[in-house]
Amino acid sequence: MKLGICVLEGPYQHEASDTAYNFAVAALEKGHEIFRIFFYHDGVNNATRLMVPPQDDRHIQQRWSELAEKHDLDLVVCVAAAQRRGILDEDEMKRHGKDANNIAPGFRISGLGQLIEAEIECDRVVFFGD
Amino acid sequence: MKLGICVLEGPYQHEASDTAYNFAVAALEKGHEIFRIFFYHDGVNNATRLMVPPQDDRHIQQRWSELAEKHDLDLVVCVAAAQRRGILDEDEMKRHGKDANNIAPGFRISGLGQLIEAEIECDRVVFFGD
Amino acid sequence: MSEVKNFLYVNRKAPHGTIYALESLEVVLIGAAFEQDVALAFLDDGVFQLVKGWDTSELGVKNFQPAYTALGDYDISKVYVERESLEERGLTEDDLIEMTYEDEDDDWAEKSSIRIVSREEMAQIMRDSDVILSF
Amino acid sequence: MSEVKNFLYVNRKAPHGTIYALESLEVVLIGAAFEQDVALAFLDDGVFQLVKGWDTSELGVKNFQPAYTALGDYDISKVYVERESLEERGLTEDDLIEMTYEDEDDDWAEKSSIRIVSREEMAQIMRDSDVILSF
Amino acid sequence: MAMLHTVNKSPYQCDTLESCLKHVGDGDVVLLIEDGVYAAMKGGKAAELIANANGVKICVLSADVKARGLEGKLIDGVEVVDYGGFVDLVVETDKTQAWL
Amino acid sequence: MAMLHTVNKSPYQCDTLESCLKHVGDGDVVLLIEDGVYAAMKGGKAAELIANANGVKICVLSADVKARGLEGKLIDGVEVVDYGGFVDLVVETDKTQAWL
Repeated sequence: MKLGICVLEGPYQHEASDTAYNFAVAALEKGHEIFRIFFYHDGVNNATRLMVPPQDDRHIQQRWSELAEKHDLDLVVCVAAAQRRGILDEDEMKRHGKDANNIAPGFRISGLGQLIEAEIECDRVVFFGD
Repeated sequence: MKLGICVLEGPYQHEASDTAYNFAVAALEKGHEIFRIFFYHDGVNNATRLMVPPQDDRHIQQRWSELAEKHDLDLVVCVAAAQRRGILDEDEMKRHGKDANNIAPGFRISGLGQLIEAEIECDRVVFFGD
Repeated sequence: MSEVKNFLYVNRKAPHGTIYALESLEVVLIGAAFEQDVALAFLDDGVFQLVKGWDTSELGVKNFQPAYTALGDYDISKVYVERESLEERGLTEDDLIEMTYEDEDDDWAEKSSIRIVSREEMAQIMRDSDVILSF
Repeated sequence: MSEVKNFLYVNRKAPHGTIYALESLEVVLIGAAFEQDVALAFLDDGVFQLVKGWDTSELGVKNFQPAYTALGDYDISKVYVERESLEERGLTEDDLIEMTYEDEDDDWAEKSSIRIVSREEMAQIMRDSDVILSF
Repeated sequence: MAMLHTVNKSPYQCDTLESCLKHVGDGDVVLLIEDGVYAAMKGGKAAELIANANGVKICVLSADVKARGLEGKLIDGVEVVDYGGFVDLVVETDKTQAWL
Repeated sequence: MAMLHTVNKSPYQCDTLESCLKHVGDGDVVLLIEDGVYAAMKGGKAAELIANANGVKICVLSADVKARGLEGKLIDGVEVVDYGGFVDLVVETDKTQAWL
């Protein structure tokens, strides 16, 4: 089946991001297709490559990036939510005259239409938030 | 009176950061001293200089930085919470081998002891969170 | 993307306390550009999003209430508000903002988009929709 | 920094759902290095932080329950747990982890740090503390 | 057409489960996740609510039950599922509503 | 020694105000902020709770009341304060506890 996932909370602060990740892994193991994972609200903070969690804890960004690479997943970060919260890729950095960017490999920044498209294209979309 | 403030939630996602800011402004207007504002949990995300909110909305990082400059405030970001969430200054960037940093002017990264010290030194410390 | 789906946006949170209300509204506005059948549901604390008379100047945040009022311009004409949720909060329809649309089947007459429904009807509206976006 | 203050850490949230429990504990551990009089209060869903038998392997997060058990090594001997909060959740003291400290006034005898108190006593503990850290 | 409802809040802190159960239909499934699993505790506040949820299947996510030390403390009849079981529930039902 | 208690959750969603009011003492002040201000609505769920809070002063933060369109909808006797009034309450009381 074709599944979509929407993540509305940030890493570590709220369990939603863990639940979404574990759900995604299980769905892939069951042979389902994940059409897109859309990061919205504080969910966009999952996408920063600058995080340095304690060594004995999970690395939330890294495991998203690795999952995306392994399964060719489409990890989309909402541009409007990302701008508010300071998640930028190189294009956004230049466009807004900022001196740094922080997006991690495997994530791309795009518009809210990508969430709507996922709702149209997928058989199911599951939301994880607070 | 000597006041301390602790902010536990991120910008835009939760009102706690707005309440803390408005409280700080009012306290300064009343002539109180703000010994320190300590950013913990997702509160550390107030400190990223990469945020680009919509033009017709408040700029949460910028107004903290401006308030700090105007009143010589001590804005402290908890290092452990900041590392987890990808808020780094130049030292932290180098120490962890990262290629970018994102802390805004007026904020400094330090340890949790700074919160304890604020509790000891201040007449009152007020918490803002979820 | 040929098939039209019934979209239901479910709003259960109060405004301002968190960004859920505002960023939900932003999805609705963007989603309106897609050719889908869109409806909004307000229940539990979500009904507070429609209480009229916001003045956000002292709080210092953007007042996004006008955007709700403008939803009619985006061809959104189905706004379901749960009666029980209103009653439990001491609210009536008179406390809510006006939301209108122009009915193309009735010579573009201006009509209210707000439909007060019972909890049972709200449950049925959820069941009848194809996709639910929860904020 | 001469004066010793009574610190009370108030924990009202369940573990894992949010980071409040974990990051509160981190403050307690750091704060123990300062020469202050420290006590912990667990009430409402905060009592769930002390329910024993966590196995976080399937969830994939760090199990920080051992750190509560180690608080005695940090000279933290006052852990107040509200009886009414336990009862409302169908819990008894037997459901909680063991937390002990060595009593220097009693030949370093090992004693339980957990003190089950009534809601009224908890309110008094809050009033008697100099500073309250709320997580 | 059955729905899957996810509830992630503690019943002691929030009224989410109660609102959810007022909107379910016959054949629906309610999956308790994250702090929502506390609702499945024997002798707890939500026990009666769950006992009265006729025609609705109540499930809990095992990872969240274990992480909180709740194994052996659950109401009889509540089904424990792992993340794979969560995925199955999403697939078997018509759509999923997250009661955030 | 009086305490200031801040409550920032809607009484419909969370039990925070209820728990707070079970722990207050004579002379304490409860300040409703953020979504907590919904508790001060006339005819609402928390109206009785607030009416029975003897010996405790209940205040609401004006910025949050206005932002939510609640002016004119408040329970009689609830005091409206601005951010400056919030600061005064912090200073006048012995300490502040945030009921997060």
